Amino acid sequence: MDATPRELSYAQAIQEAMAIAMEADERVFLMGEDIGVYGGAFQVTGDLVERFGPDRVMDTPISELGGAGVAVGAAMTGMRPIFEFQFSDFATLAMEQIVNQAAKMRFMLGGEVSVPLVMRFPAGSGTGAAAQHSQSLEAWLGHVPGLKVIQPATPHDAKGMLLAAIADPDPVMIFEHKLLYKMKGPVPEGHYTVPIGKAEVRREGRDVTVVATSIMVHKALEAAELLAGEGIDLEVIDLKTIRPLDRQTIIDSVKKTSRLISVHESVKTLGIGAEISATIAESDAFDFLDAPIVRLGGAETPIPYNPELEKAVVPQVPDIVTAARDLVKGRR
Amino acid sequence: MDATPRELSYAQAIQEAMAIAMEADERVFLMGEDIGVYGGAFQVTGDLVERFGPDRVMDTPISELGGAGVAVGAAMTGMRPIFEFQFSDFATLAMEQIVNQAAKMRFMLGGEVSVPLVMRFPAGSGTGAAAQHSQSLEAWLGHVPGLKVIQPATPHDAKGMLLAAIADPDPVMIFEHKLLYKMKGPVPEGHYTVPIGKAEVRREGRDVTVVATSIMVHKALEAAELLAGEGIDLEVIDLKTIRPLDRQTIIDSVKKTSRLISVHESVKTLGIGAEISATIAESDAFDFLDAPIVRLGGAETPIPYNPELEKAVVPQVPDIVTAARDLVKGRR
Amino acid sequence: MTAARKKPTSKQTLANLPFAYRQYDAAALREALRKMYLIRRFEEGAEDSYTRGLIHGTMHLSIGQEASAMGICMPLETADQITSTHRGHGHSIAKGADVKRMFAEFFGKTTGYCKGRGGSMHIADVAGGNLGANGIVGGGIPIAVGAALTAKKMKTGNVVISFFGDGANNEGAFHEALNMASVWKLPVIFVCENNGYGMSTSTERSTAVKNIADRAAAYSMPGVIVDGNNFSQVAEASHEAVERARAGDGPTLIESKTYRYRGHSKSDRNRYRTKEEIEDWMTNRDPIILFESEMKEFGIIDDAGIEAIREDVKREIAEGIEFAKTSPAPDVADVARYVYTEEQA
Amino acid sequence: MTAARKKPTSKQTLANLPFAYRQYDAAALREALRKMYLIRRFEEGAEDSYTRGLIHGTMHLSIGQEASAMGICMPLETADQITSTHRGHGHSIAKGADVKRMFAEFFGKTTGYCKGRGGSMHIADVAGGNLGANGIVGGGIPIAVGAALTAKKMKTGNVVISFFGDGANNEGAFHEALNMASVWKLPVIFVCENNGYGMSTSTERSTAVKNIADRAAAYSMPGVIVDGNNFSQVAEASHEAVERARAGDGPTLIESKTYRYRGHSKSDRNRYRTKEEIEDWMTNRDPIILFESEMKEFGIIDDAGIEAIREDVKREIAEGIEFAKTSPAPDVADVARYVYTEEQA
Ligand SMILES: Cc1ncc(C[n+]2csc(CCOP(=O)(O)OP(=O)(O)O)c2C)c(N)n1
Ligand SMILES: Cc1ncc(C[n+]2csc(CCOP(=O)(O)OP(=O)(O)O)c2C)c(N)n1
Ligand SMILES: [Mg+2]
Ligand SMILES: [Mg+2]
Repeated sequence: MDATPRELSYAQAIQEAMAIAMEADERVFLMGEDIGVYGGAFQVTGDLVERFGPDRVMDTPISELGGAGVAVGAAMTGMRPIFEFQFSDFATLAMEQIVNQAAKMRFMLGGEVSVPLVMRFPAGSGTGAAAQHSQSLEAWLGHVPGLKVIQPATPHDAKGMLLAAIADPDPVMIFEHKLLYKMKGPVPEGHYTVPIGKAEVRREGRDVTVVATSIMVHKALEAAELLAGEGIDLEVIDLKTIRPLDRQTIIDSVKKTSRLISVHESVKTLGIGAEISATIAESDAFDFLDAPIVRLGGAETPIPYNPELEKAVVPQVPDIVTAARDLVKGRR
Repeated sequence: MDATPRELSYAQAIQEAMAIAMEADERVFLMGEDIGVYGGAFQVTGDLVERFGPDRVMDTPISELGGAGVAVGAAMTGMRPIFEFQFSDFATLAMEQIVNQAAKMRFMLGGEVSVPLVMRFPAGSGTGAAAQHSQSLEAWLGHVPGLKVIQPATPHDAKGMLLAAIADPDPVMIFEHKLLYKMKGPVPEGHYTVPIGKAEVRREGRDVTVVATSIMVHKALEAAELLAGEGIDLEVIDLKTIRPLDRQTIIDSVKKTSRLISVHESVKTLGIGAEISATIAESDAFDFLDAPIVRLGGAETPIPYNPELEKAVVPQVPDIVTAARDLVKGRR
Repeated sequence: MTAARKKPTSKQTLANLPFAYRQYDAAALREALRKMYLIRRFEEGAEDSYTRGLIHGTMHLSIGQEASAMGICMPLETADQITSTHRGHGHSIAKGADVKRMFAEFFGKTTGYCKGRGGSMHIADVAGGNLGANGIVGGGIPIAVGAALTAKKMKTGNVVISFFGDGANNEGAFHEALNMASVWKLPVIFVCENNGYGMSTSTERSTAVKNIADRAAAYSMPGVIVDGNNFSQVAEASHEAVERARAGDGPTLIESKTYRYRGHSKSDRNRYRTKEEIEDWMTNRDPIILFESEMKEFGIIDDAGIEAIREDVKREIAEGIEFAKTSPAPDVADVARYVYTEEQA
Repeated sequence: MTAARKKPTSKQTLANLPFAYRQYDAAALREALRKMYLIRRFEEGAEDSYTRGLIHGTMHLSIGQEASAMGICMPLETADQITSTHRGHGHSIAKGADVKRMFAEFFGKTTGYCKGRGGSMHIADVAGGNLGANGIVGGGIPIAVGAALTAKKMKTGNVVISFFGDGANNEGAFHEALNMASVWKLPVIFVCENNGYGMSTSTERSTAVKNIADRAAAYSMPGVIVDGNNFSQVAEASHEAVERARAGDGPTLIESKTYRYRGHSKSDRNRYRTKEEIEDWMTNRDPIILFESEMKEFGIIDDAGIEAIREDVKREIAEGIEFAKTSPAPDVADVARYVYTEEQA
């Protein structure tokens, strides 16, 4: 690769991953609402229909439950569908097929089938689309054995983890924050994978471990830069995968820093932050803790329409800065 | 009341609560599959249809999404429906109406409506019904602002909390463990309520706080009796409500015992135990902890059909005994 | 909205006139035209405010579908209820909402119908009988059936209208809701506004049946097809369905064939249809132009009267936008309100 | 299962005989009868084992519905696939499953089709083309459509049968799946086994339409009603639908009217139907008795032949139960297997 690596947006990276997989494997195809000529509500599938035709970039009727079930049946019988929910909120209509069928089919049938299904969930708030188009529901699926649940935070990981998901023999659910789609970043050409189930230390630091998911990784890195000026040194971990959780990377980091903050957009109660706190509290890192474990997460409300209110219900950079500062200063 | 209080089964207690509410309030009615002449899959509605007629004990078609939506619409417009899912697993078909509509309607409409809806979810394993009829999904709904989520553990609380739920202006979701339906216990006559959002210390103890939900409350009490012989004194808290969580009762107990175990049947990862651990780890009780926080929860698998396997994936009394003993003996 | 039928206002004899002209008096018809203008100008005003950055998020405009919303609501009383969709501005105004409070909602202000919490996709007017737009395609259909169940149980005599689009008719919720409404003979009317597309997907590509009204037979209810751009036809179908529902004879499915001029939402490149198709509808089948010329032909209104309506609507829209602009924004400290009926500790 | 048509075996001329007797040779017909006996005795054996406490949980017996399962599967090849329901024992055997491994599954043994993880409600035989029973009413319908999509994409020439009950036809999944199958012209056949009740709820109380097959029109596909207790009628409908599907002409909805003799499951007090109704079906419309007498009338089998089949089936069932009893139970240490394709760290 040359000195300045090629940059793509998060959406382009996902599109490229799908194109590479479809080129390489006849069994891979796309299903979803308005993913063809419209290019997808967020232009992720873009012009793929022109390249691969309507049989491999299939517009479905507005039938999330049935569409998901069709994808499950196709996956069970040899195809490798990639199913796009137009908004992750609409997955509430398909939980039956995702949770009762896709997640459990292999187990219920004693290992006689696999369900190599990929589902994509455009998630999160910040677009002014109000309570039914802004949810972050990854914790639900993270609670379901049989599924794998990932949340890539960068264009690089979006492409690499999607390619890993397509190659995976089991159902993989990808939560993509809508505000990331336009974010650009270096993306290698061609085929590569980023492993499902491995977190990554995005920034090494001495004082506080911040475990962040999806868009919060970028807010955490911003907070780290701001605090560096004050001599507070954050270690930022990009969780990347909700299920299976990479507990060891978090444990190792906390043993070093002795302080932990988790930050995610989904509602705080029973969000992934709870699992991270519990993981440390039950681990041998517990004895290394110098302070309580802080959680930053979405407020206990639906997402409001008004933009000021909308911002207020989701953790922002200053919230991370304040939490980390208080933690180091022993203010809690 | 006389010396030996009247005993009812958990199912009878729920039925009595519904009958009292229907007698007292014309707006209260029941909806569900086979709750009429069949009496409900678990005989909870029993003969209520004979007493109140098919208009107030309405058999629905097998249409969970639509049925839930009808209940939401009826609740928004002045009725007080009690909707029974035949098995909680089938709520996966109705998450759209529960989560996008019932939970958010009041907020989205700026407080112009309330949704006084009660939904009943027969949950849990132990009946040999396999992976699609044995799930415990309360953590999902506990993650949803706008809902209240309760898990009564005794006939007394089942009646009192259901009556509180029916009187509540907001949507209340009741998870009833199927293995509790036949359990008998003292139940006062007439109308009384048990508050939503308050946990209860079922057994006072010095050494370890055990926070349990639903059927696990009884297993925890059994474990406490066994350990009493060894001089290990458990404090058992019946959580009762998943949302809103009574954090203070847990915090106060841990400040006393310095040790915490949570136990629930739902899958451990992202289960209610995670929220309990996180609650203590972020609270001022953190400094009182003498040992890591232990979680006991369902295995990371679907529920198997084979009865031995089925038992193996859910916490049992010996698991609680061992966990508490190890904790006190400092074996972790 | 309803008004007693009256003598014909034109030289023609009553009997030859289309339904609306037999059923409603001139004042009611002029008010209907005014409302259709109000809907269109409201959406043009909202679109303009969006472009100016006064409204954020997205919105779904129903410009071109005004006769459908107005005709359906014509026979309704205030106590009757509707459930609406993401494309619900027209339904809201036709049911009687105040454009001031609608603009205020779009601007995210506390004076809005949802106090700035809902926005365009959740516009409602509960007091006025609009139970709310819905962000979930098909989400409002079972809710309407539930409201109709309340009407039957409480014997209010109210009817409920469930508006939804052609795309929604492929949702399971449509099937389950229509089946229950029919089995229980509820006073609900299902109005499918078929504008030819669910977002980018034409009914041909998404729907296995030619007319959505043909699906009524699967629920043993009448299925009626009307030209959704012909006010009188829509009003007539609604009138009959409402009478049927009030009489306790159960639900009706009305398919109102219409067309949206604008893109699906603010992010639509219109790749899935031709300019010619859009042009044809705008120039040859515009519901307001058609209604106006009929009213003129029947002597119910003249150019001066139309001009007066336009001016009046213009003023009302300007006042509405001004009201929205000058209204207070919610206090961020109140963000946790309205989650529960009694705020929680 | 299929076999070449042959000369009539009776004095009658070929043309007058019902479809099955024209289409299949005597050996195939006798095998079909044997399978119907196998289904009934299997379920009686399972019921008996349940009573003895050898099987736990619950089960849903299809006794009385054997002609429906067998007739539908008659034209299928092994490579063709089915999705089944909670009442799926008959479908499984008709598609070719081995009762040994079925009993073993019910007994929770590792030799069962699902290695003891699934039980009755998830009985499957993937190699034999049974993609599995399903615990979720309507859950298998979209899955069948997905399997048919695979068949079309991979040009396998296979067809897929989706079995479901009358109660399932009110699920949204039914509506969404049939619509997509029709829009995409997929090789799938929807078989609604209408036994009059969804658990305790009669079709009259749950379903707004008289015949479920009438709903086929809502998806522009043929809707065929057959006497589900008449083997030949069922086989004929299936044969035509399979030919249509293989020819690429798309799906068919077959409504097979039948009846279950036993309660819905093990917890049914039969409060919702009369003894007389049950008696009538058992004595006057039993599918096995009807098929037997027809075969005798047409000289395809005699009493001795029938007796031989009964004996043979009896032996097979006894062997199956013995196999299940003596098979090993799963090792509890293996409980986490089969959750993921590669076991996770
Ligand atoms: C359950 C659900 N699926 C998908 C969407 C995204 N979406 C919003 S509107 C729309 C098209 C709806 O088409 P139609 O019902 O015909 O209404 P129209 O927009 O034409 O008025 C889609 C796909 C949604 N909001 N909800
Ligand atoms: C989604 C769902 N809802 C409800 C149930 C409970 N249940 C199991 S079978 C059944 C009746 C199904 O009736 P039908 O489809 O006619 O099949 P049959 O039992 O008559 O063969 C019900 C309500 C379920 N398993 N899944
Ligand atoms: Mg449309
Ligand atoms: Mg049935």
